Amino acid sequence: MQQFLAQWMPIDVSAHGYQIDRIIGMVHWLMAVLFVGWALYFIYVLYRFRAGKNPKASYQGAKSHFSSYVEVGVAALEAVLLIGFAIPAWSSWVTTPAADERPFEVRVVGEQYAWNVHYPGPDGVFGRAEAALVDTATNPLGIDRSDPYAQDDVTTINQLHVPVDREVIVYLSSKDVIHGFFLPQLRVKQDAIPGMRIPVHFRATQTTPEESRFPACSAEKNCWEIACAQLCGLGHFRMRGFYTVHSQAEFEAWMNEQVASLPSYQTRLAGLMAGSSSDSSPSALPDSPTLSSDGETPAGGTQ
Amino acid sequence: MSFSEKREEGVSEHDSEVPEAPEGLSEPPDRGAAEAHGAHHQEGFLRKYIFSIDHKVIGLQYGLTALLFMLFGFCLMLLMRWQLAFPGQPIPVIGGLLGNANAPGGVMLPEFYNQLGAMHGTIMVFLGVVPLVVGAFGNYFVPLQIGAPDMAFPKLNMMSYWVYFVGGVIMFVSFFLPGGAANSGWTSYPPLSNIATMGQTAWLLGMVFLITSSLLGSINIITTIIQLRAEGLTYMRMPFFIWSQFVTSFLLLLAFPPLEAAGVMQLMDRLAGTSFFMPSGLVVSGQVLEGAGGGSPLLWQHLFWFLAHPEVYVLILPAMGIVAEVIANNTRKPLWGYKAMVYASVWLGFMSFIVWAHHMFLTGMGTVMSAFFQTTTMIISIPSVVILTALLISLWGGSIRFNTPMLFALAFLPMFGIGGLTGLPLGLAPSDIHLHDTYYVIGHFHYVVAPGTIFAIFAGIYFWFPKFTGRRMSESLGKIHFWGSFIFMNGVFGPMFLQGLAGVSRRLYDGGVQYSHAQDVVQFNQFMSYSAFLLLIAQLPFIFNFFWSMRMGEKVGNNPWQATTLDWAATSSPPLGHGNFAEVPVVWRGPYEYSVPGHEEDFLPQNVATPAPQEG
Amino acid sequence: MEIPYNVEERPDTGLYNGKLGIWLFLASEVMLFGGLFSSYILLRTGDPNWFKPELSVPMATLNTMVLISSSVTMVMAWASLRLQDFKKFRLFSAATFLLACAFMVIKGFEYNTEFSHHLYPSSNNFMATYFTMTGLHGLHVLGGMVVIAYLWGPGSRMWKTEPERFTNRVEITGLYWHFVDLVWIFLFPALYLL
Amino acid sequence: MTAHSPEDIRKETRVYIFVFIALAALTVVTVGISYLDLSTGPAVALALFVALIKGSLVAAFFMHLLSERKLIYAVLVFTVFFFLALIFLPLGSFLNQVAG
Ligand code: HEA
Ligand code: HEA
Ligand code: CUA
Ligand SMILES: [Cu+2]
Repeated sequence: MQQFLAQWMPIDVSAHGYQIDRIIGMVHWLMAVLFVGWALYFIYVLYRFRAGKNPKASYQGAKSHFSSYVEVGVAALEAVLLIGFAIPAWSSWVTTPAADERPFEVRVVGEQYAWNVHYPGPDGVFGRAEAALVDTATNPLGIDRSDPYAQDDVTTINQLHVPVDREVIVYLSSKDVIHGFFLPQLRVKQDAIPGMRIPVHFRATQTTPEESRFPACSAEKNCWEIACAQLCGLGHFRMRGFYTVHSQAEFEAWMNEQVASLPSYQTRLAGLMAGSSSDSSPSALPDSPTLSSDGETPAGGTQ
Repeated sequence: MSFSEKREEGVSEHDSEVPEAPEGLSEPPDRGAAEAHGAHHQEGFLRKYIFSIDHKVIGLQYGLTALLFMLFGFCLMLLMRWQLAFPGQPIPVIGGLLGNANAPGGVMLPEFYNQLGAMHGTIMVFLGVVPLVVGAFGNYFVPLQIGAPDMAFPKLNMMSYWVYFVGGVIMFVSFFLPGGAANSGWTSYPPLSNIATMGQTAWLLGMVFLITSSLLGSINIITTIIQLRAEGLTYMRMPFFIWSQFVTSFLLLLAFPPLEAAGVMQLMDRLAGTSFFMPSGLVVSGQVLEGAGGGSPLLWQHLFWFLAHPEVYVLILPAMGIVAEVIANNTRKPLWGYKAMVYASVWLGFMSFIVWAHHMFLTGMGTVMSAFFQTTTMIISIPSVVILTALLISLWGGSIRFNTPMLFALAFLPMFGIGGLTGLPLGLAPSDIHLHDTYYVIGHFHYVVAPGTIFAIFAGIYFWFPKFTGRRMSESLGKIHFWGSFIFMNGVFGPMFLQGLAGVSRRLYDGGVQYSHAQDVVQFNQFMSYSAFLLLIAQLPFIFNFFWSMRMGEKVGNNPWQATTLDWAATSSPPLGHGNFAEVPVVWRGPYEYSVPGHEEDFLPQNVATPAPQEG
Repeated sequence: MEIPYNVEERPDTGLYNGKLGIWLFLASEVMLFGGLFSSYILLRTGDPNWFKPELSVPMATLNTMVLISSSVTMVMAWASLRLQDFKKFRLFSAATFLLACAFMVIKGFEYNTEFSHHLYPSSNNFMATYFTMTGLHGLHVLGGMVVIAYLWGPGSRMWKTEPERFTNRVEITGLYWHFVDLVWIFLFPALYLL
Repeated sequence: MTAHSPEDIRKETRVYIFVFIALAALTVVTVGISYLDLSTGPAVALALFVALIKGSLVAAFFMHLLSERKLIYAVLVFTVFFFLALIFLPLGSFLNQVAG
């Protein structure tokens, strides 16, 4: 069944995706068995008890209690699916990885109609961001560049880059209305709700093939995209972004390049960059001051 | 008092000066005063057909208005289906009539697409199906099937129709406001809806009217069922249709008010500048929004789905009721497991209040609450299985007549089966991660509402048409209608599951053509849209049949289907005024005593006294 | 054919139609105000910057007393009818109406003070909740006043023709009125005291 | 209501007066409590408790629920259940929110 459905589903390149696909497969088994079973019975009954052939109905009707077994069976299978698979899968889906798994953290902020991505940069700490500083053209995230933590922060629009084989936490929020952050191949979907900061996490198991990378990919078939799942206005249909899964080395190279092109960074933090060659994007300290103040501000919009 | 006298008295007009309190503290008409005025023998046309307080006229008013709205909702969808199949191409023939604000050069704008989508959903649900199944079928047949002269509160009944009508007019007119109709989906999630155009205000006002109307209607139906049942009609002798209306009315009564509260709050947000649903620090098109902030968008979702989940059972329960009636009649045997069906429907109604957040799994719900809502969602699927199973097993041993109402009722079973079963992967939160807000959801619920509920409505119309009019609808046209609808409904909705599995989002103006992950399945859109257009063509025989049969259909007696329930004991096209029955019926037995052993005819009506009345 | 059980009670339920109808209506009202209370609780727990300006507790206390008194006069009006004392009914229901007027006037003064302190629904979420809830409650009071006035005036003609039916109407109106009072009993601590 | 003698009804009216006095007294009590500087938890609990008593008095006597028919109770039991769902399930979801 899973293979059968997989014909239409996007490939799965995430560590947790098999749980989702497995549940989808199992439920569809249950559905298929029920449907086909009842449908066969249904057709048979319609044929056998048509008025032409069976002019006199039976007052009693069916006497068997087979149907009760079916009902109990359905209930039992649903219970198994629920307790055995769905609840544990959900629990792992919402449990953000602990700091010792060195999750890579990134903020994604939806806006009508684009995905803003905010990387903490080599220091691993998100700089301060504030609604009042937002400037659509130059500073869509409202990052306060005077904050020391913000100096090395990298931002992109509609481009999400993540390392492979590493837990990634995306802190989702939105500037204006509710959007739906959807990465089909990673089996990730989560509403981006203004005023809230919702973490989603995943671990990509494959790097994006060259032909599926923006801008090399052809729109026809081969892009790995960020789709918007939630109606967010007239541009909802074109709120399309791209994501790329890199190998660790490739990712670092990409990040360094981005950091290097930051104007503030070139002047002030050149020294720090020198020491960040091998494995220097340290995981964010969860208790770092900026981050927790982030969490406390209800002004979720643009932090 | 002779029967004709009773008729006149019932429709006489009187105490029109009674002010109706806005909360619906209305009272039944004051007959004493009428007699004091001297009976008005020539009650005016207005009183008889427009501001009628007769449940049958009101039922027909509801029915016709709602059918027209449904057709309108369908036409909105056809425009959308054109755009989905041929994105960016001018709409043929009527494209030019839509106006430059909506479709310059006949090419639909995304703004307009969103208006059509939101209004299609709203109109189908609140102006089409609910008024049909509750307002029309409920009003017409609840009193008839329980042997009552009318609803318990006839004036309230009239008010409920007119409040509905006003709500409908507001919704319709909103298309002509600057910025057009509401465009934030039928779910109207803020903050999008808070910052939307004026149409949203109209939508909210319209909803307040529609909710009020349902509320008045439900008070009436519940009171009628409890208080006006004929002698001998115990609860367990009520037709399943009555049970379904009974449970449905409780859902309307208790689930709708929270959305009314939410509607008032959203109106306040839009008109008085409050921030119930607006968090602080929103930046819309580069501008920081003024306002107090601190509100919560999720609050709306909770209040909305608190209504809207029970609402979907409002759509399906009466449909199941209609199907049960038709199946019992056309298998010529009692329903199998009637009691189980009754308990299941009560259980369904009860549970439907505590599953709502399965629409909100992806709003950041933790494990505990998601486990709760997944569990309740799985539990609520069981009573549906029980009811469907009972209906399916009822076929066993029957002598099945395949007339048009029966065909629609039979088709309901597997179609609802598909729709219901595809609810299961949505109800398990992990699989909902992939399927949420995709066409899989659209497919799921259309299978339950369109080839499900709409088929049940068609079954009901064909089945009860002789009761409205004294004539039968044409069978051959009916069969064309059935097969056309059956095939094309599946053509529209079947491929949606594949699109959903591929991850195509819903509410996409271009149907997703830009997305790579949609490429394998977007080409289905043309096939689906052609099916939808053909579906419209398949309705033409029905529309023709409907009006033609009113005048020219085969004349039939009171009980053309040899049925057992009390509605068939009333004269066909029963007299207006509070008086449905020539003599007050007394009930002797359960609702579906077909093919009773030892009885020579194959049906034994509820009101016919036999030598030894048996326990029901 | 008459609609049965309009005035007399149906034996198996022990109710006449109107009474069942009004209780159903009140049940739906519970859910309406329930939605608002639920929102209030959520907004308040969810907002760390929740701010509640001082409202006039004395005025609200006075209003609570006024509304409670009007409930008593309402129930006394009904009791008078059951004792066949139409004069007293008139007296008590006039008192009810006047007390309701007093409630609305005091409420008006309160609103006025709030406006003069530049407190509007848009000021913050507390004021928004406050105005929405008290406003909706006020509309209910107003609706009740219309009915009470009608039953005091033109509607009371029915006492001569159908006394029992009239008594039922008053009972139903009373049930509604007490419910409005009951809502206030919860609004008062929720909005003014906590 | 039919079976009530005038004597009964007069008795009832006396009860109404007592209830009125109780309500007035409880109003004073709630206001009084609000001037005690209690912390939020106890303050809310206490205020709601008093309001609940007052509400019950109104419902039981003025709305004569005490002597009402079973059917009405049934309607109200359902309503109370759904009311509680309406209050507590959204609250539960808010408290069980994934946050980061
Ligand atoms: C009438 C309407 C109706 C009905 C009855 C249902 C019934 C069910 N619905 Fe559906 N639902 C909707 C209307 C309906 N729904 C709508 C309108 C939406 C979308 C709203 C929006 O977002 O716009 C929705 C969305 C929706 C979601 C949210 C999806 C999402 O947004 O991600 C979920 C999730 O749990 C869900 C679940 C269910 C379940 C478990 C049932 C169960 O009750 C189903 C139980 C039934 C069965 C299990 C079938 C049993 C039958 C057989 C076994 C017999 C087979 C017979 C033959 C073969 C002859 N529904
Ligand atoms: C009861 C509810 C209901 C019904 C019946 C329907 C019926 C149909 N719906 Fe709809 N639909 C919704 C409720 C409903 N829908 C909702 C809630 C949404 C979501 C909106 C949102 O996103 O916010 C939606 C969205 C929706 C979409 C997705 C749009 C998008 O996401 O962008 C599509 C796409 O194809 C669609 C198609 C159809 C079609 C082809 C029908 C057909 O089945 C219609 C068939 C209609 C008929 C057969 C009626 C015929 C009428 C007559 C014959 C009357 C005759 C008149 C007289 C005799 C006077 N619907
Ligand atoms: Cu953003 Cu849809
Ligand atoms: Cu639902």
